[in-house]
Amino acid sequence: MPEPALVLRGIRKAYPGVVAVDDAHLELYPGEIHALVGENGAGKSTLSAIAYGETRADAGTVRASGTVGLVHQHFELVGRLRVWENVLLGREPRRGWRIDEAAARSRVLAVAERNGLAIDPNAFVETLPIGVQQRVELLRELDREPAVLLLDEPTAALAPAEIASFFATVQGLAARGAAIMIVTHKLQEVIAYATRVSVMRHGRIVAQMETAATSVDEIARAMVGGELPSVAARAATQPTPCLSVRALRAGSGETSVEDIALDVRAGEIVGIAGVEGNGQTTLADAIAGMIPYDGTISFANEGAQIGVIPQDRHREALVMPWSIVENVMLGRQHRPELRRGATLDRAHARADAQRIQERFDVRAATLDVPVRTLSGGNQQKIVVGRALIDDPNVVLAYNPTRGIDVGAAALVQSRLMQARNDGAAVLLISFELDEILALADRIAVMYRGRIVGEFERTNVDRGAIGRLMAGLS
Amino acid sequence: MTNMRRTLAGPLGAVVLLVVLMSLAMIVAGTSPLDGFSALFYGALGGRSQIGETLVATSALLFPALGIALAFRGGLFNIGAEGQLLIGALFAGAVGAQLHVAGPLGIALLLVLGAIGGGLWGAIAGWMKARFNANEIIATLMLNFVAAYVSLALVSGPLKGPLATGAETAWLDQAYWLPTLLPGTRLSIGILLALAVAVVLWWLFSRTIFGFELRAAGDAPEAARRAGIDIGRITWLSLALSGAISGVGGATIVTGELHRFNTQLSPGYGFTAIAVALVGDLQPLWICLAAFGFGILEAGGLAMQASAQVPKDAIHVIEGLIILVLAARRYVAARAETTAV
Amino acid sequence: MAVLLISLVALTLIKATPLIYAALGGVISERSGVINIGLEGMMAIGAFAAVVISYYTREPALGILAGIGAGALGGYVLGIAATRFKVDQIVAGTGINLICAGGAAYGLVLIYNQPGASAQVPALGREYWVLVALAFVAAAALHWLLARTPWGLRIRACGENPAALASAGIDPLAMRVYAVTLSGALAGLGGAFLSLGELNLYSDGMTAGRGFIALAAVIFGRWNPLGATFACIAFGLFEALQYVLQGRIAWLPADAMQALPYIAALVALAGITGKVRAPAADGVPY
Amino acid sequence: AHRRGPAPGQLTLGMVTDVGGLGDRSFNDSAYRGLQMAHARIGAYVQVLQSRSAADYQPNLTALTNLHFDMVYAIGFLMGLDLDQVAKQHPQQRYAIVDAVIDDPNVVSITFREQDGSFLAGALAAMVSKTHHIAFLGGQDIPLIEKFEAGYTAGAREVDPNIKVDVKYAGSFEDVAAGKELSNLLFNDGADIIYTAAGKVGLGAIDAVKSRDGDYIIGVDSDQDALAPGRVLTSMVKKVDVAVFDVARSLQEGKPMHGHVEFGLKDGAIGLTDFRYTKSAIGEANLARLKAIQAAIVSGKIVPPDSRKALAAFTPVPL
Ligand SMILES: Nc1ncnc2c1ncn2[C@@H]1O[C@H](COP(=O)(O)OP(=O)(O)OP(=O)(O)O)[C@@H](O)[C@H]1O
Ligand SMILES: Nc1ncnc2c1ncn2[C@@H]1O[C@H](COP(=O)(O)OP(=O)(O)OP(=O)(O)O)[C@@H](O)[C@H]1O
Ligand SMILES: [Mg+2]
Ligand SMILES: [Mg+2]
Repeated sequence: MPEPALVLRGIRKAYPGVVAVDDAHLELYPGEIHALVGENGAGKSTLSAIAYGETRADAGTVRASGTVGLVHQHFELVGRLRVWENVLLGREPRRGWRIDEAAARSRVLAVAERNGLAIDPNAFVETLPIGVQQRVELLRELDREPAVLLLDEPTAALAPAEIASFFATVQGLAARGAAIMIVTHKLQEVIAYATRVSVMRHGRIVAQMETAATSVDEIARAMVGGELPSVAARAATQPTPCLSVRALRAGSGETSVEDIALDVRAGEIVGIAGVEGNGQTTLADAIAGMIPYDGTISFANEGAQIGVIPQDRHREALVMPWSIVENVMLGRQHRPELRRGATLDRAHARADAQRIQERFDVRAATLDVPVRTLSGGNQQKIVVGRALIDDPNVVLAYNPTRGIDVGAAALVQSRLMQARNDGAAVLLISFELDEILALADRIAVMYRGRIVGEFERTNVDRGAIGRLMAGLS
Repeated sequence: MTNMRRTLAGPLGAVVLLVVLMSLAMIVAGTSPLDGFSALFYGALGGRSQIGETLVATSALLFPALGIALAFRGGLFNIGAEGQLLIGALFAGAVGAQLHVAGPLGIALLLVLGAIGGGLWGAIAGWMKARFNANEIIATLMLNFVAAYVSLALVSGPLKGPLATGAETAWLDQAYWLPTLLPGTRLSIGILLALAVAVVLWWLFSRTIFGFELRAAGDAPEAARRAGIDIGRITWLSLALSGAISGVGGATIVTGELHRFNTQLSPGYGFTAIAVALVGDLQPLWICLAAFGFGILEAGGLAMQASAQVPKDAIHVIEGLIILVLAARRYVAARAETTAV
Repeated sequence: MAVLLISLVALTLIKATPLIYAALGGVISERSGVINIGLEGMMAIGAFAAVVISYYTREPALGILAGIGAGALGGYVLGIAATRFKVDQIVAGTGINLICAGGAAYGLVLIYNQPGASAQVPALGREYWVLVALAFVAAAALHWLLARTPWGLRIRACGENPAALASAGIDPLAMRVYAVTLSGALAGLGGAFLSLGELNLYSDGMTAGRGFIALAAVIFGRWNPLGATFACIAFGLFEALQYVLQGRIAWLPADAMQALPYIAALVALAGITGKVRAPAADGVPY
Repeated sequence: AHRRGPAPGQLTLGMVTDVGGLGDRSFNDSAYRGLQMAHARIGAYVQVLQSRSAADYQPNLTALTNLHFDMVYAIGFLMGLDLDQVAKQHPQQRYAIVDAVIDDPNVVSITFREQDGSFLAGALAAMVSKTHHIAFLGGQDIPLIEKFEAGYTAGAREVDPNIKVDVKYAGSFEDVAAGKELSNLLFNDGADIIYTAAGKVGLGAIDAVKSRDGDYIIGVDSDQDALAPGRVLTSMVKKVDVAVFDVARSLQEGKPMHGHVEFGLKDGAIGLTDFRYTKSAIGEANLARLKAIQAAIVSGKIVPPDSRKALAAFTPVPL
């Protein structure tokens, strides 16, 4: 075997109330794609940040034979700068005092081409869809020719086609001798693209396997330390009209929607399939009443309760410096059971938070820690738990399992199914076709702001959906 | 090393650092630190009338500091407390000098007028923010200047007291004077009102739905909007309330101490109060403590100037240092904790 | 009429100059993510230091340099407090204002043994027009630097998303300290222009809120050097107009006229609705 | 320069400035000079407290009272109502107030007839002006400053009934630069003499006139002639120092003053400086005429107006 490119020995990192990483050992070799998997809060991001040198370990050593690059779980891009500015920030080509813009653009194009990525170096990052932003993140690291590249959940927001091309790039990089570690919750990806996989649990690396010799189930069992919860069964329901959208037109520009007609009935899950950036956000915002629209959005019963799982949990769903208990009250502050006159009933809110913690297995030191300190997946569980806790008539779920581990994802899916079985109308917007296929009673495909096809669960055609999503009819 | 860090980190460390810095400032000025400090503390706390002056300053700072905290909690940088205080005082003074209502009702009327005046001034900025998304830092700042000039124009013109030699209204009727709290001093019961406001604010922030929505709007505006909170309403309401609290502060200066409106009734309480609010961590009860600390400096500073020849401006330097040191102490403490595990 | 127009223009430029320097400082600081409430204090300490050094050296040019240096020091302290010590930026700026204004007042006592105002010191003569012109050059230069150079790109990135800068291997905290120091230097220059360019002495309160006006100009100018300069000129023009109109409109008292520039600013503030967007990480500690 | 507290038996004098503060080269400074005179000539121990706001007046007065000074001076009409209160609370403490009349047995009230001196300044300006256009620059438009404005304008009309008198206010007593800017504006507009009654703002006006031949500033309160020799036509001096010193001396001599003492032209406590840099520019004839006007004021033949309202009713008195 060649010399390892990165060696982690006895790494430990404690935060108040939790040991995030505990005596972890890991070696990465040039040319390998190494998957790091584990439950939410297992310590994957923390370990990556330590390997990168961004977080200081309490104990242990990190040794790297060359530059280390890290693509964060949350993008670290500057939205109001152009692509080339983001990619070359800190390494700008110069001509005298000024930046040589022409050279910068061609350099970005060259790196992109070498790695098989298509990009417009002049575009402003904030105008790009998430998948393309991910490419920018990757380009920034690729430009530095890292010997070791750490990728923290790079595919969480990507559409299936984007994932394939993403891994093509990564494989090319590995073939050129880079050592790559990729954190992910999508175990199929692990099997399909990684060479080895390490499993983290409670801060420790508990298993290491060659992917050729393992399976999704075995990895999942190692992660959870037991069997996976199975998704709740689909019960027979008598769907009745609930949410009805007619001639909806909203938003502007690329993500506007037009001429949308959609019914979601009580007791069914309607899935919206589509590649990100085709108007799903606009549709969800219109239904949630967050943006103005033309047309009608009506609910069968007056004062219908809507539980919303927004797209961006950091910005739209949570108050990051607040405690779990306070976040559980957010949006529910006027509910009769939570209020006593002009004041809030904190004891009740705490009980709710406890219930969510139990139902969704939220891993947190206490219910009073700021949600900022929770791992991404645990934050998402709180968002989902809060949306479902009041038994809403309508559930608006936007990528509800993004960034959460397989066990928790199964749990979330179960809860959505249960809500449906109990008579809620569930609108599920997801970029994961598998998720939609597993949960939805009916599927609508969105492309360029319109609904271009509808399928009943009984006669889905995966291929047809895929073609519609890609704009082919 | 670790031990030293730990000591430095505690509030004790902050105090030690401050004393050292202040002593240095005094030595530069040619005053012995011993004289300086004894003058400061004697001047602030050395007797009934000294304590009275300290508490007068405390009360004057507390109102605007609480008002500022309310707005800041809602994510709105209200740096217009000075103008709001002035307009509140103007309302109280102008009406008090013209209209005669006897008894506690009269005093209550003036305080309410103060709240209305300050509230109105705050609401202008709030409305501009809600309606036009106008930056509230700038709006409140500009309104300070407008308040100063407009009130000056009014009290040197139509509202000027018949006997006044300066730009001020007539004396208020004795019936309007706030009762004295500490006999023999200028300390009025206004300070009790300030403390009551602090308690109400504490309750508002920590218990009520409005406080919850206010904090949400301040800490995560988009999440708050999606939680069904009307951000526009919170914006103008919190700026109006914030201004109202400062306005009541202005009215208490008028009814409690000056007994008339004068354009120069505040030496910048509204600005110092920003520091008070922030040193008090935007927590009403801590703000009370911070206001007392600054009250000691304001009152003690005067005496220091009188008996130890330390110019009054030295107190500003000291106040500035205190703000920086106290604000930094939390960081130092946090550092000590993480590195000392 | 022509004379009036010329003095109106001269007055506008003179009024605008110290504001422009301070506002440019504000732009740099805010583009890097630090709100510099301390501009007022940095102007005051700059004005004071300029006078003191000119007093001792009899060399006004050295005084101007000292003003720049003193402002920079104020900026540096704010920068360190707001980054390394994680002090809230508004708190730190408020503290700096108190320290600078108080320190200058105190300094008058120590140096001139007389509170309130300094002695008259050697000041710039007609050369001060150079400083007026330089303000505009500085605005154009800063605009170019921000837009075209690596330095500018990094400042902008720092104010938008310091984490991105950190990912690029540059310490955003150091960047901010550097930007705020520069900001203080410019504010100090603005102060020195007042005390040694326009006048020849330091007097307590002579900055008279100009630092705060500059802060407003930063926002009116949408965080852009040229925009901020334009805002300063507009403000200077309104002040100049106020001066000129005073006494010509019989029914309007002088004090009410003095509120005119500020009311104009408020109206303008409502007028530029919606389009203003601060740097994303402006005021957000890293 | 380490200063100590008073020696036993030393006469102790305290002073509270108004918000203008020391260093205004004017009103407050003049009062302070009176104290320094008392220090130099009768060995008094002297202490000054400056005020930042109206709210500081009472605490400052009270602080000095608590330190048992023999005499506490309140400098400025702004403190009138405050001193009244403090004086009533401390009947055994002696106080003096400048520019306001307080009816308390333990308070000496010192006032000046500023309009008389301003009248002379206006008359002189009208005689010297070549453009028949002069100006007044005030700090803030408050009643005290109005006295200066009204007296000045009336004096100018006494000499030249058709003279143009521009009036502007800086809106501040501190913004020195505004003083320069406004003065330049007034000069450029055709005025060739500006009378300033604006605290530190006047310093800016004096800086402005330095580079302008043929134009003049008239200073105020203190003798500001030397700040720009030859360019400051004269200063309308209000000898607060003399008054302050007189009060101290009378106390030292065991014959303390009481009640309201008004200082005017005839006491020499109000008046113009001795034109030491500008005598030739003014000319003997004008100086003689000025003397005649002064005599008319002292004799009561001319009564200078002390407000804009009184000014409107003023008509030049033929001499
Ligand atoms: N800055 C912090 N302060 C306190 N606790 C933290 C901090 N960062 C992480 N933690 C805690 O450390 C643990 C590990 O977190 P980490 O983010 O590494 O998990 P993860 O494996 O990446 O999870 P996910 O899959 O949800 O992203 C969690 O319990 C988390 O709450
Ligand atoms: N502060 C000002 N406000 C308005 N106008 C001014 C100001 N300063 C100068 N000007 C205008 O500019 C012209 C030329 O200015 P000048 O060179 O005399 O400046 P100065 O600073 O007064 O000179 P010095 O420094 O020698 O005293 C003035 O006559 C006037 O019209
Ligand atoms: Mg993670
Ligand atoms: Mg000059």
